[in-house]
Amino acid sequence: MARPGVRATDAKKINSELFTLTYGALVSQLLKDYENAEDVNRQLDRMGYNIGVRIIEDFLARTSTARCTDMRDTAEKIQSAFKMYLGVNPTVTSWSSASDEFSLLFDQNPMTEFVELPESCLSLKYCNLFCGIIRGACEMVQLEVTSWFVQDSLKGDPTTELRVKFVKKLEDAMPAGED
Amino acid sequence: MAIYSIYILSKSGGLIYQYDHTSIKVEVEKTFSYPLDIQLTEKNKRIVVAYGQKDGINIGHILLAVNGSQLNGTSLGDGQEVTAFLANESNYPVNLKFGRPKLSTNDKMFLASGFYSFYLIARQLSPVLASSGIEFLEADTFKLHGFQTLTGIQFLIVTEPNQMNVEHLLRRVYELYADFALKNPFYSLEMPIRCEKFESNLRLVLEQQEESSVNTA
Amino acid sequence: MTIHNLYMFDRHGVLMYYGEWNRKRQSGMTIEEEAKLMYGMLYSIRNFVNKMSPVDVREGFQCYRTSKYVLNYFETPSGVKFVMNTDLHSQGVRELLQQINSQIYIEYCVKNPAYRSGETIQCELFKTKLDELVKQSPIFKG
Amino acid sequence: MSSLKLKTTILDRSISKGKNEVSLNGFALLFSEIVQYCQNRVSTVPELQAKLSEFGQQVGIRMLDLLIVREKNGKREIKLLQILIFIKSTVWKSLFGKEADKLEHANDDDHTYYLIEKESLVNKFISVPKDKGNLNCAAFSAGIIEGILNTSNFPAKVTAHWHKGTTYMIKFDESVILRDKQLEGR
Repeated sequence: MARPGVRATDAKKINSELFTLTYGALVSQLLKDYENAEDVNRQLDRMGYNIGVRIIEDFLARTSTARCTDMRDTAEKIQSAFKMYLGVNPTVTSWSSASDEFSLLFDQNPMTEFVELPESCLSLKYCNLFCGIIRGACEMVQLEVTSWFVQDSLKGDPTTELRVKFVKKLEDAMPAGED
Repeated sequence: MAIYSIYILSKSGGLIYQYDHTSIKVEVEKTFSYPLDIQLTEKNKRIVVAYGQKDGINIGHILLAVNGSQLNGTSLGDGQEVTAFLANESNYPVNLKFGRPKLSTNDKMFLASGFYSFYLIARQLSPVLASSGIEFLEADTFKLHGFQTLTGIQFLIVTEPNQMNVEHLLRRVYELYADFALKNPFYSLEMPIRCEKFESNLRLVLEQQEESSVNTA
Repeated sequence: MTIHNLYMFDRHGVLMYYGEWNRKRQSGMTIEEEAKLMYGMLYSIRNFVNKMSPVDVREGFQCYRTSKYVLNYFETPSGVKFVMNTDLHSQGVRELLQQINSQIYIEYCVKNPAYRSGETIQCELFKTKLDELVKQSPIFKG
Repeated sequence: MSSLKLKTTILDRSISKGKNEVSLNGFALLFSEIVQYCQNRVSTVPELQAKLSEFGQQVGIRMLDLLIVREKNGKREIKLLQILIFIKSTVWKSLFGKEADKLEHANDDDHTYYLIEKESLVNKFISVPKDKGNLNCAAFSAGIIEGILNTSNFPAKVTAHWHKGTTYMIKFDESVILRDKQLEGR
């Protein structure tokens, strides 16, 4: 069934500004709707999760990808998904010695192109949506992971670093007829 | 070349979408004299041929019309029970129309869960290691192609035995699902798909597929 | 090409014969349990096929395929059911099943006065001839 | 003490050329999530459209700043027809990759204009369920128009309707029409 080498079929692109500004409008609306930045972070993560459980089907449908066999495989897939959806190419690095944890380094990020965090929002994790997306997408392929921001260039860090950690394989959630 | 129908099953085996693309009408009309030489029986509020197939009327067909007027369940237009009517010699000769029963929504849900269960058993009974469940099933009158995604959704396509290129079509349907169901804010995961654009785009893709396989045939 | 195993059921679902040649995995059940499960599955597949078919079926169910094997099905008008599992590349399995029916089962069981229908096939000649036919088949040799 | 770190501020960066692209599929999922978020916080279709419009206005206001700097050398439109054409062509092309299909002036009301597009990008994957009446999620795009007009000092109310695809009905304030007539007179 899976034809190797099949490229993503629908590569329809849009101007990244529409995306960036729409996301910006979402974050500022959340800041209005919620009392504090922590709640906004949580909401962004939740929305990311909802996107994650859907975007994974889009990714699988368009790439004919096979099931991941280890975290290195998973890291590669996540990296290619960033390329596919956001046109960025994060670097995969800082592997833990058990190969169950890695970082994604972003030297560019269309999500934050026009963003400057005011002093009052320093605990806001502007891109927390990413963490939710990764968690939701992996869960749908029966992989429990956690992910969090270690560095954020919006907060004066030299780069933006997203950490992803393997928790466990969700054996009970495997599709019918698979091990 | 024809694509008969599409089924989509959720991860837990529930039918979340079904679409009949090409349906074939199997209907036979015949005039009978008394006594009726086929056995009819009542089953699920329908009159079914139980025994004595002839002239294209087969066991399992249901009685659709008597003397040109449609049946309403097991009764005639005027409310009279068919069984009583057919037992009465004075009503003969009588013209009866039989046909293959159309699948009800319930039938389809039953078929989907049936497939899901023997999909699993096929794996249990595998004589070799690491087999998947059923990916393809063939009968003399149709073929069924299945595709299970890594997330556990099943897509089934039922076609004429000589329909080509169905693997490709399964992937296209998966893409349509990812587009017109999952990017629709009004669709909730695992729920029945009721999205106009999903259906219209599906219809389009199926028509294109049928055309292209005619051209290459 | 490989033949894994063969099940024969009579029209009441009794396992008449089971043989295996190149089976690589056991189901972990007794053969009786396995046959029961197999027959139950065939029974539901036949119902499924009858309903799913857009027109009236004649022979009905023929085979299914998984990622690793093919289950081939052949039923005689008298209701004897032959089920042969092969690998994915085997061709002409139904023909082989028809041969098994006409050249082996009919010859050495049906025509054998010692054989009573509904019983497990004990006849040694049947077993030998079946084994010969299977092993001579290009499906087995390939 | 992160506030002591040296931050590259947005002013240190040069303004983007607006040539970067992302996948429509990613955007569609984000937009779908925004619609769901709004839906959970309102109870009626008009309220939902108003919420979506608010999101759009935010986008419109910021897009206007970018485009004025990039495309218009910092010059703003002052005539009504010009700003409408600017929206139909420049704004739509930058945001959605193509111009809107048509711009019309209402026959019976000189305050009202219609901007028409056959298929709105934001609606590409959306099927509105029957119980949502005539909800049009392009209320978001209507908000973009409204945000741009209001910030450009052309106060107006913009709504999205299912007509010839999607029609945006733009109703200007009386003051805008009067001012424009005065400009014409000069």
